[in-house]
Amino acid sequence: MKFAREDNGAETMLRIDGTLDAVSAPEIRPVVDAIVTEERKAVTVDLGNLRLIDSSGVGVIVSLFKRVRAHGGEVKIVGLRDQPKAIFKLLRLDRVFPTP
Amino acid sequence: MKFAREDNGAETMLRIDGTLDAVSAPEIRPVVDAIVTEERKAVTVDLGNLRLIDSSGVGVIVSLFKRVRAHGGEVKIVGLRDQPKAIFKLLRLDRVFPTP
Amino acid sequence: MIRVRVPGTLAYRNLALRVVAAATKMIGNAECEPSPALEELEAQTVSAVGEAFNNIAIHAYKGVAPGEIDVLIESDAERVVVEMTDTGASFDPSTVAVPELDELPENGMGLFIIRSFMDEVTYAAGPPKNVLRLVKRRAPGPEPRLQDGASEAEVTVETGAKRATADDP
Amino acid sequence: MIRVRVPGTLAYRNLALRVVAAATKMIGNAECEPSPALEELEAQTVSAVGEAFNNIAIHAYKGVAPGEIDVLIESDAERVVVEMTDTGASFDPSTVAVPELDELPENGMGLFIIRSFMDEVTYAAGPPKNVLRLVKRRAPGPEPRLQDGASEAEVTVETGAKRATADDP
Ligand SMILES: Nc1ncnc2c1ncn2[C@@H]1O[C@H](COP(=O)(O)OP(=O)(O)O)[C@@H](O)[C@H]1O
Ligand SMILES: Nc1ncnc2c1ncn2[C@@H]1O[C@H](COP(=O)(O)OP(=O)(O)O)[C@@H](O)[C@H]1O
Repeated sequence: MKFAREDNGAETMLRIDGTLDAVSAPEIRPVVDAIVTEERKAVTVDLGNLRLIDSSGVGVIVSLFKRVRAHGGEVKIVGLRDQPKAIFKLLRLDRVFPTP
Repeated sequence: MKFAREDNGAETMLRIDGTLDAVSAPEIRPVVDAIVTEERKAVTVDLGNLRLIDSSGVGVIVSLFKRVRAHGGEVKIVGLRDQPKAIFKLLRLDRVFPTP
Repeated sequence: MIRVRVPGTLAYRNLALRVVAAATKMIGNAECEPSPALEELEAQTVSAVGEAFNNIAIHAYKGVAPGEIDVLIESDAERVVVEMTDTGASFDPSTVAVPELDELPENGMGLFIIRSFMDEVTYAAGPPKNVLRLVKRRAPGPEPRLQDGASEAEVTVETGAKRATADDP
Repeated sequence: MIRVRVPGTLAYRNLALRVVAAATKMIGNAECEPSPALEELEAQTVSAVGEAFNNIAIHAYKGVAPGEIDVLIESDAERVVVEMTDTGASFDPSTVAVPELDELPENGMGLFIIRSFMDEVTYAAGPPKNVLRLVKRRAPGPEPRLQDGASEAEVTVETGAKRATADDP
């Protein structure tokens, strides 16, 4: 798993590449927590290069979503494909996240 | 394994990508045989995207080399790296093949 | 038949999943043609095995020196069968509730993913060994039976061959 | 300890090698840092195991229904140990001549590659099982002892536990 965060005015882009699973989810937690603490309002998570996700990885992204929303912000997902797309669809998250 | 042959006047470029091993060596044999039969004189084998080779793969390339040379031609290797490079070095083929 | 056995810790998850992914692409001893159906089968099987691997490493081997996870894969033209064996704590899958997806849970989704993506899920509790058996059919299965998209496999619970000892849970 | 067991046919070569490659990157249960030394160790170990796999599939299981190839890998801070077991025909590695590299051979290089890249090579002939044990040390080994670049491992030949049957070769 590799990630990159980029802020651009009010917008935050978080890119997560590779595998987001029980091994790597704890590594991204602090990054997600920082985005929440800083009350970022417009967050986009780019999963275009995410190859594999498991329920732990989904847990982190859902946690980001719920906490940003609690502060009146929004989390968008872009680039979802392959196995991660199948998981998001199964867990009905494709209905929750605005996917432009 | 994927390969591509390209003729350009007297020159033939043979690109071999991926894994050239006991499984895939038989697939490249007919291509090598054709280059020999057509008495191509200037053959370049591009191994820049070859990831893995074994002794069967080496056998095919040595066979190409010897037969082209028997017709007065030359076989060059380009792009050798990683595991294939280690194998060529061990088998002292780096001294045999002109590697520009 | 392909078998891979690794220590029951998350560090080996990826390695085991790579073997499973490669195995789904084999029919008997030949590699099958790439296709969207094959990609879907691979994604679903890898997802299910990944969740099961997590559960063994995190729950079955919780608080004890981890034993091994033994993964057996049989793949033919009809189906992929994966059997995962551990020597850790057993559990009763029938007691695990289906997650309330509308409430956006952050955990408790593993077994749901396994059941949804697989056609058959069987758990035989030990001791001495817990065996989770997953079957994924290659041919398109029956239509989804759930009201809401996902087609869940039935879970059969078997009791493993029990040793006649007093320390059985 | 990682173990992968596959049918003894070339179709499974790649899968087995991927496991070995992944295993060389683990020290105990942790992934090690990428480095040129690690890459070299991986390349050499994968080369040796690949040749040994070929030999079992092509020679040991020649003319019989192929049995399995069992690959056991133990990887720690000092070394990688790979044990490959088959149930096919045995051979005597000490009778295999070193290839005349100057004559540009097209085969007969497999065992040379194995011996050159590994630090220890041991073959215990069956029946019932042939076990090839390869050891690659992580720390830089002793200086090359061959006159011509390659450092060859010594090959010890052991006789496996023989069954008292008349069909022993
Ligand atoms: N292999 C297992 N061994 C022991 N307990 C398990 C196992 N798998 C699941 N469980 C139990 O079932 C519960 C639900 O599992 P799951 O649906 O995968 O979600 P999660 O692991 O996120 O809790 C776990 O919290 C655990 O108590
Ligand atoms: N695992 C094995 N089982 C039986 N015979 C073997 C085995 N490995 C090697 N041999 C014998 O040793 C010979 C030399 O092997 P090798 O150096 O790998 O070259 P090649 O396989 O190209 O002949 C083989 O031709 C074969 O007769």
